[in-house]
Amino acid sequence: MAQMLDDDPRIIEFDVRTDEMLVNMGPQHPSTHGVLRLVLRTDGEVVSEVEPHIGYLHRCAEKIGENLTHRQWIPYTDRMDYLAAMNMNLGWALAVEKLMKYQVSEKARHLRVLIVELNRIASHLVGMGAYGLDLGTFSPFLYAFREREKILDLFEEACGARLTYSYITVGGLTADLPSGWLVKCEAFLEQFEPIIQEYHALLTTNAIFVKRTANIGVMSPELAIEYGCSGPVLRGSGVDQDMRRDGEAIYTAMYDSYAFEVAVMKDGHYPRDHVYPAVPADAVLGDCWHRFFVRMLEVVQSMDLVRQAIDRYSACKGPLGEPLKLTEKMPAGDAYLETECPKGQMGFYLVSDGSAIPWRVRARSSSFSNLAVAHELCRGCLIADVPAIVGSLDIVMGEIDR
Amino acid sequence: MNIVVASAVPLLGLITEPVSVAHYLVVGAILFVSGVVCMAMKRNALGVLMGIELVLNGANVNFVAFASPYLQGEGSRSLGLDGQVIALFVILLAAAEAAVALAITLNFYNNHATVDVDRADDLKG
Amino acid sequence: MDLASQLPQLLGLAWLLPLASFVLILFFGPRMGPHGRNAAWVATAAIVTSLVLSLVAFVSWLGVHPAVAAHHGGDHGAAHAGDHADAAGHDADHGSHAVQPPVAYSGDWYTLYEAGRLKLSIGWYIDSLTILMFVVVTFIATCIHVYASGYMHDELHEVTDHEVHLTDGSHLHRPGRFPRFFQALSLFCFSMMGILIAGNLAMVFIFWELVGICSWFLIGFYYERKSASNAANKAFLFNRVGDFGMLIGLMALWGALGTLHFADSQVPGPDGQPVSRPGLFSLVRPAETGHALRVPDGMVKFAAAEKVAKTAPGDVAGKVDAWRAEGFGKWLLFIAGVGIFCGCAGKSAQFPLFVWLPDAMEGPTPVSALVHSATMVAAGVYLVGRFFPVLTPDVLLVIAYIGAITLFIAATIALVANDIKRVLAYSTVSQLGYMMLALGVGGWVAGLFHLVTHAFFKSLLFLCSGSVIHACHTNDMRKMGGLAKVMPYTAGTMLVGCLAIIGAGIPFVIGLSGYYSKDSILAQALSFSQANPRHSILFLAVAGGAFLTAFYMFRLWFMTFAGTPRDHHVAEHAHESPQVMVMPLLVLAVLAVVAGWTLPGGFGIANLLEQSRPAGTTETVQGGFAFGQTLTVPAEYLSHEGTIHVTATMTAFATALGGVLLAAAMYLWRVISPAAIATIFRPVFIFLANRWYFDELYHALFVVPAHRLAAVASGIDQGLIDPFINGLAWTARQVAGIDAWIDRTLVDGLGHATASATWSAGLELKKLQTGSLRQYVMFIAAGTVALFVLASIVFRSSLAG
Amino acid sequence: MAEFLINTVRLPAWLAWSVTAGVAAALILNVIAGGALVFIWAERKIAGRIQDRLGPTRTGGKFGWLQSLADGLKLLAKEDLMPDGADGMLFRLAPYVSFCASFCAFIALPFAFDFIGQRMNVGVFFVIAVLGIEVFGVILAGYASASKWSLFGAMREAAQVVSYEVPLGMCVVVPVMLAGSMDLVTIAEKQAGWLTNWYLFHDPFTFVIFWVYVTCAVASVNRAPFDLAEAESELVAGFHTEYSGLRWSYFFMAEYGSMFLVSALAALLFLGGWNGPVPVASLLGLSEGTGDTASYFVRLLGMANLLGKASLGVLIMMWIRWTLPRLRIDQVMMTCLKYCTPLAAAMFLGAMLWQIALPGGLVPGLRRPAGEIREGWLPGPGGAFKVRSADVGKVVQVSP
Amino acid sequence: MSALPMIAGALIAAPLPVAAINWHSLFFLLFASVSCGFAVAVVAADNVVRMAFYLVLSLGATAGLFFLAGAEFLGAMQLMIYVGGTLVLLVFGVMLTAQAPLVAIKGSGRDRVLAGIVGVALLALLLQAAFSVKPWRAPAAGVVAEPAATPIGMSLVGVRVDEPAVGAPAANKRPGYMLPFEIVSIHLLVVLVGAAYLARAKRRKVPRAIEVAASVEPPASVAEHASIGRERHRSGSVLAGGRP
Repeated sequence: MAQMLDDDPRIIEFDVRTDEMLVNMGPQHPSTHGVLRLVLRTDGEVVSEVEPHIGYLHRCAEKIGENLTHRQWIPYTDRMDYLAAMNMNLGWALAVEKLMKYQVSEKARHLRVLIVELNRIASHLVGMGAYGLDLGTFSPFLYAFREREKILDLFEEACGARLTYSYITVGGLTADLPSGWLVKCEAFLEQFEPIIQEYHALLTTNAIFVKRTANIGVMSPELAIEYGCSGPVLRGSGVDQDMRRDGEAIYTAMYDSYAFEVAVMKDGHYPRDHVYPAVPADAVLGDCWHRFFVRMLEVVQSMDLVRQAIDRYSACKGPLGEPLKLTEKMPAGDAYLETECPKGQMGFYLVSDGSAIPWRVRARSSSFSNLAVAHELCRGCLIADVPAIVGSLDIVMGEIDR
Repeated sequence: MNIVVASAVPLLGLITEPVSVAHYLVVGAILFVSGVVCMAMKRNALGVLMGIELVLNGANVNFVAFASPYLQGEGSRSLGLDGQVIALFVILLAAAEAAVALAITLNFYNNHATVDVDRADDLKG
Repeated sequence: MDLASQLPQLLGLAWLLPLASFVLILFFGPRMGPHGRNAAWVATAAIVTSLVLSLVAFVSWLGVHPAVAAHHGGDHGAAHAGDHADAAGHDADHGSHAVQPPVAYSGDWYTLYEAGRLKLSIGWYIDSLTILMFVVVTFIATCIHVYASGYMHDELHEVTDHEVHLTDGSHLHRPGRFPRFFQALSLFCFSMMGILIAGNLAMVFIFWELVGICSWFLIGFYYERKSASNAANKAFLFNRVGDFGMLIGLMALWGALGTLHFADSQVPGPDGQPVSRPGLFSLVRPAETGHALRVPDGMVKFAAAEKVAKTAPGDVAGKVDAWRAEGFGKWLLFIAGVGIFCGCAGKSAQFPLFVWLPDAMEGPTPVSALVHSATMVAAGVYLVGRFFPVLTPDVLLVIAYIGAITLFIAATIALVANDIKRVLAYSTVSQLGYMMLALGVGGWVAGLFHLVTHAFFKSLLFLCSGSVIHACHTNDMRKMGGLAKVMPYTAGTMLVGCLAIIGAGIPFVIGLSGYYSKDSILAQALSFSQANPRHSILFLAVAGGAFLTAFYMFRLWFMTFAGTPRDHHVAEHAHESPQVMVMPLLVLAVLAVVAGWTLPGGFGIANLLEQSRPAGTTETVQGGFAFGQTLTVPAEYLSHEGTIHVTATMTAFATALGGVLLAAAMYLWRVISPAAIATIFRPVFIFLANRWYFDELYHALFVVPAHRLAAVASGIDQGLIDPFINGLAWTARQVAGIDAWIDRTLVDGLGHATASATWSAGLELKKLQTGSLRQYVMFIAAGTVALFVLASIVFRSSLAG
Repeated sequence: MAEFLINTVRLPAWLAWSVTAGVAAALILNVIAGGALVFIWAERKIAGRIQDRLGPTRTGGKFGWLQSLADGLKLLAKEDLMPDGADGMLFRLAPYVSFCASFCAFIALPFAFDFIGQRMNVGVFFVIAVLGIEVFGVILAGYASASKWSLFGAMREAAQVVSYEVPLGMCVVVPVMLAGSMDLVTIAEKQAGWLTNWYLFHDPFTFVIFWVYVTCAVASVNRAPFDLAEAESELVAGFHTEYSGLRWSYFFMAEYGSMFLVSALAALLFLGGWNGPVPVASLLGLSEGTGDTASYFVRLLGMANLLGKASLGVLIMMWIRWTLPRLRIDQVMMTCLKYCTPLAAAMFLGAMLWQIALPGGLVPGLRRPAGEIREGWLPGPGGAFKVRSADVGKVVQVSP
Repeated sequence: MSALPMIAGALIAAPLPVAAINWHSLFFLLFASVSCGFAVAVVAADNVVRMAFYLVLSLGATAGLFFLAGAEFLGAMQLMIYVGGTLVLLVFGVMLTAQAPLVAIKGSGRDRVLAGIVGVALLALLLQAAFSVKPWRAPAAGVVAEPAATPIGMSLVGVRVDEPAVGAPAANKRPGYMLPFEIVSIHLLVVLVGAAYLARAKRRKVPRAIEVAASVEPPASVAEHASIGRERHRSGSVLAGGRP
């Protein structure tokens, strides 16, 4: 900047002549959610430019997918958004089923909803806790993990794994629920519901938290759409878009009989199906607070969905149905399907040459698009706002780098 | 060995004799001269500032020494409170001076992109 | 708490409150309510509190020093010997018959600066006069604050000034300046009280200038009007002329005496014991002489500096009396007195510096009432009264004559003036002349008594005139008439004011306030004239003045209120003023009636003032210092007795009655046509209507000569120097042709050589000024060392220890 | 103690004084070092409990009470790293500067009547001044580390601490004004008696300013939510990013020492110092100043009192730390400039006016009249001077 | 063999019984040597931050000297204000020396020699002055006075309580410091305003947001210079789009 001023005589010199600094935030940094590396250009505390550098977690997942059968690749989807592995499984499974025009049983559909929404809660809990950590408060993180542990216990009981489940698979699920599971799940929901108010007290309505998030990193709906943001990041800017409602038939059919309202601010207010804290006066639609708040709403919404799914699942008689064989051939052609994952719209694309092994596999990661907008949001903010903004985007590097 | 001891003995007086005003004056003189030399030698404006601080501090040591009731020997009258109060004022003014001088330095840096006082020769004849 | 510590606290607080109000309004004025409406409340609250405090002080004073009928002679001091602050210890020396200085408390609050003899301090000198003046000033100021909060309400919103014409023909629009008015008023009250309470002349001078600046602010309140800003500047300049004299007086006093304190002060002596350091009063009127006037030692030594230089230091003290007898120092004392009086003349609008006061009526009417009639202009009289002990009979004579001239000139001008405020303004000047004259002829109580009563009735009159102007929107009496019907309160109170100013009353029974004060002035003037037949013109001036006063005051009243309306346009719009303006009128009217009365038990303003009478003025004084021994200043009590009193009272009554009757004949009954008179005495009328051509005179004396001088200078410049230079130029051109070649060869060569030499010298020299900070530091350090080394060589002992 | 050694043990004076000084220094050092150990353990336990965990449980048997010691050993054993570009001397010195400042401030901190390293006439002032030096270590560390994160942390610390010294100073002045002395012992002594004598309850203004003090104190020792200098989510670890091992532990000890110090200062200034809420000792008829065994008991009781209060303060800081998010640097500065400073100034003024208007308090009998005698001046060369507040401005009487 | 044990032995042996040590003097010596030593170190050092660090130590030791001289309040004041002031110096030192060339601006050897000569001369002069007055050299009588902040405070509001008011000759009475105190406070205020004015942010023509946006306009700027090791480039050149 100094150089520019020297060159341009029209601009009067101002302030202390300062030099800019390039600082590396990450890949080893406490608040970059894995191995993200942000290069910050700062003038003192003010950040003038942020450039994310990615790829530290690249594992050639898509290439591997072109060498495995469709069902064999399921464990690799687990490792994309490892915080919401169920949703990843579902996305891939549905994409394959779309190509194969395969219809799973109704019971399996409801079980899938149940599991996926439960995992959404788990994922948002991590997002929320980690966001507190980004803002310097430690305890909510552990409160969130405490509850997440209970969900993981349920998952463990259902499929034997706590992180990489591979539970939902092409053509259904690997196994039905063990007996007594639903009771435990309902007990968990019962116990979990009041705890959300604690989270609101600790974070959502906390004065310091509001100060740190309100009116920070404001993203206009246009900007969000321009950058292809999706999920809570998009809805935090007030865009009413949810794949569960607006997606393709094969996906929306799952949620057909479910009552839920998309968690987005419409006409100046959020859905009023539950009691939520009021929006603070400082908050502007599209800022970090709103992105965070949308996630908190979705937790409640997912609980409703889980409850409904339990009812519907128990109402379904008959068998769950077996998943497809590992070597089941796919018809030649291609399919692309986006599902609503906790982080946003996760798209899977596959091209088949008629064998069981896809000819091409590609994934469209929501976190990737969401991270791309950080560079716009962080312009002119303070260093302390960078974790606040990046945290509010709630990215997972496994999904971005694949 | 005796020679060594003998040469050490006069210095031992320093820790056996009570301190007098002159002791303090010596300290003050050293601080003062350090400050002057610092001002004369440093090309860094901040160094010059530090020199000024040292000079003022040296003067303060003298004031305090003259004010101190401890240090007065026979036949001399302490400045009493006046010395301390003046030293106090000197400290305050030093702070003021530092503020202004820093502002000047900053301005100089803004205009010349350096704090080298040798570059501050705009008034050179 | 005893009086000595209570009074300074009370009056000091009363003094400072308006300052607080000023500061408050200065900073927060525009934010006080809509358009600063509440500024009036702040200022009024401050001055009311001051009034209450002054009244408390007043009552406290009376509790300790009850005002009783004065005893003439020297014994009244004994009653106060117990709480006498200044002269403790003097009793023993002088016995019961000794002349005692009056009761006064003095001291310093804060010493601003002290070095050697010069001591500038904020202090107090409080006697009954101070307290009385405090009450009067705060009281009138209170009335006027109340009145002004109604009168100035126009200033609360956007004002269209119809008297200011802009270049495009429209009138000036400006935001209202309501808070600003009260801000200036508060500052004025503070300054005025500062003069009153001041314990030394330096402080007086400070506040003297402060009231001047306040006056400047207030006269120029409508500063967009050319007339107002001119008037303000005029007032300020005339005051500066007077103040210049005052400065001379101050310097004479300080240079010769080394103190400006009025009273003695206690200072720590060399041995730690407090000793008394004499003030001005006791220097000029020392106790050894029985408080008779004596040229102080300091002035004698100052004047006889040459002789002092020739005398051995030890012998000086012994020879002072001899030198005094030779007359050394008396002129210095005279100059000091006249100098101080110059300041008073400026402030109190005395001849020849009186012309500013009528113009000062450009200010808002409450200002005219407060500043330019009741208080500030009285400050001059007050200072003469305060400074009375130092004034020699010669100075007093000067004062008396100046007063007489002023009173006469002003009265005559007032006869023909048509602007209601100008009539009052000239009346003020005339009355101030009265006071000065009274003081000049030795009537200390008379003059100050008149000051107090005048303050009441003149502020009343001004406020009444303000009420009239407020109703009629004009100042011209010729457009008024018959207003008594529509403005009964104003008319009634104004009548009271007129009666008071002419000194109406039933002789020897009862009268309005002016009756008492004017009578005592007349009596004292008569007494003085009898003692000094050469100066009997003074009495004639007073008596004539009384007649003229009665005439023009009633001319004013009749023209304004009596008869039938002359201008129907004006009469239709006339209305009684709002209550907030009428109430002060009533209050002041009551006081204009009763202020002069002496209550049973002896309480009265005159008796109160008597307590403060300067020591040594109770007795008749023979002889002057400067103008020979022929002057006699009679004691004031003499004028209260016997034939003098009767003659004076009767004269006053007769002249006043005559004046009123003449006015009635001319303006009420129309027996005599004013127009006819004006035609008969046309030259005199014109002379008077043009105010004795004083403005023109000053214009001719000062302005025109200045212009002339400039014109002459310019003429010389154009007519003489320019042709000369042109000629020179022509010659030079011719010569230049011849010179050119010499120039190019010889001179140029020399010039170039010089230039290059200078250039190279400069180049060398500039190396010294390196601009390098560090080098300079080095030079300083090395220079210090070098200096000390040099010093140690030159003064070998200095560093040797 | 020195008198005891001289008179009873018959040690030479110089030795007695040296021993006394050494003992005092060792005690204070142990208060910091030992205190740090205890507080770190407590912090872990508290954090654990707040977060629904257990905290350390195994090391040292029950409660994991040796965990800090084990950590200390680990730190001792760690490799001593120094970045390549670091300014070696300053890098090595910085932790000690910080630690020394914290340590020096303890010199003037009384633990009970007479239990004090060096009683100072300007005790409060000294403590605040010395505490301000701690920031030097931080800045030097930040600069010398040759790391940008460290530099950021150091600059933040400088801005923050220098700013917060202003309201902190103003808060401290209020008790000084009420007691009429800057001597911490005198200030605490003035609050002897029942709970109501504490300056916290002196008037509404002191009550408010106590909380301002708490805020400023937390900020000036860099604890959450003001721990900008080491904000781990932004600056990795701030000024001590590049530190490890023993040097890092010195910073830690300095931090805990300062925490304890400002808490103790709060206790002394506002919470009656070593005077308990109920004057047990004086109700029992014991006194502090007599020098016999009973008086030692009373002093020990007082010390326990003060330590309890100070520890409570530290615990509250921990509680805050594990509950609240961190503020941003501009918000921290705004809190100082827009809230703390004006509030402190207003409260200072209010307390002053209250002292003038109601010197005996609202209920006159409830409290010792404050400010009877301004500061106990001890006899000087010219004699004993006592200036009463009513005498200010008058000629002062001096008895030679 | 070496002189050290001999000196040590001599110290412990006859010439100096430990009891003879004047502890006050010892501490004085300690503080004085720290103070003077670091003052000299300030002169000798080239790095601004180190200089500031030495300066702080020197000033801190001087505060210790003040404590020894019985001026406790002054000592604490010295710690607070000087240390605070120097702290700011330090911060600026760090800020202004972010560019490597400014860290150490060295004077020439000639300057050093000249300054040294002048300094030595000045020192000699001052030392001679210090020792030339006999009463100054007289060892202290050791009058113990209780130091108190109150007399200073009182004198600042214009009341002297440290001297007898009655009985002393008026000429010897010392004045209070109310006026200087006020002047100093006004002075400080003026200085603060002035300093803020001098170092103020100048009025900028372009609003900062636009400027920032403009400055980061070349989209590839960071990417080009992603390698942190290359930031030695002037930042301006980076912004100008890769100009050298």
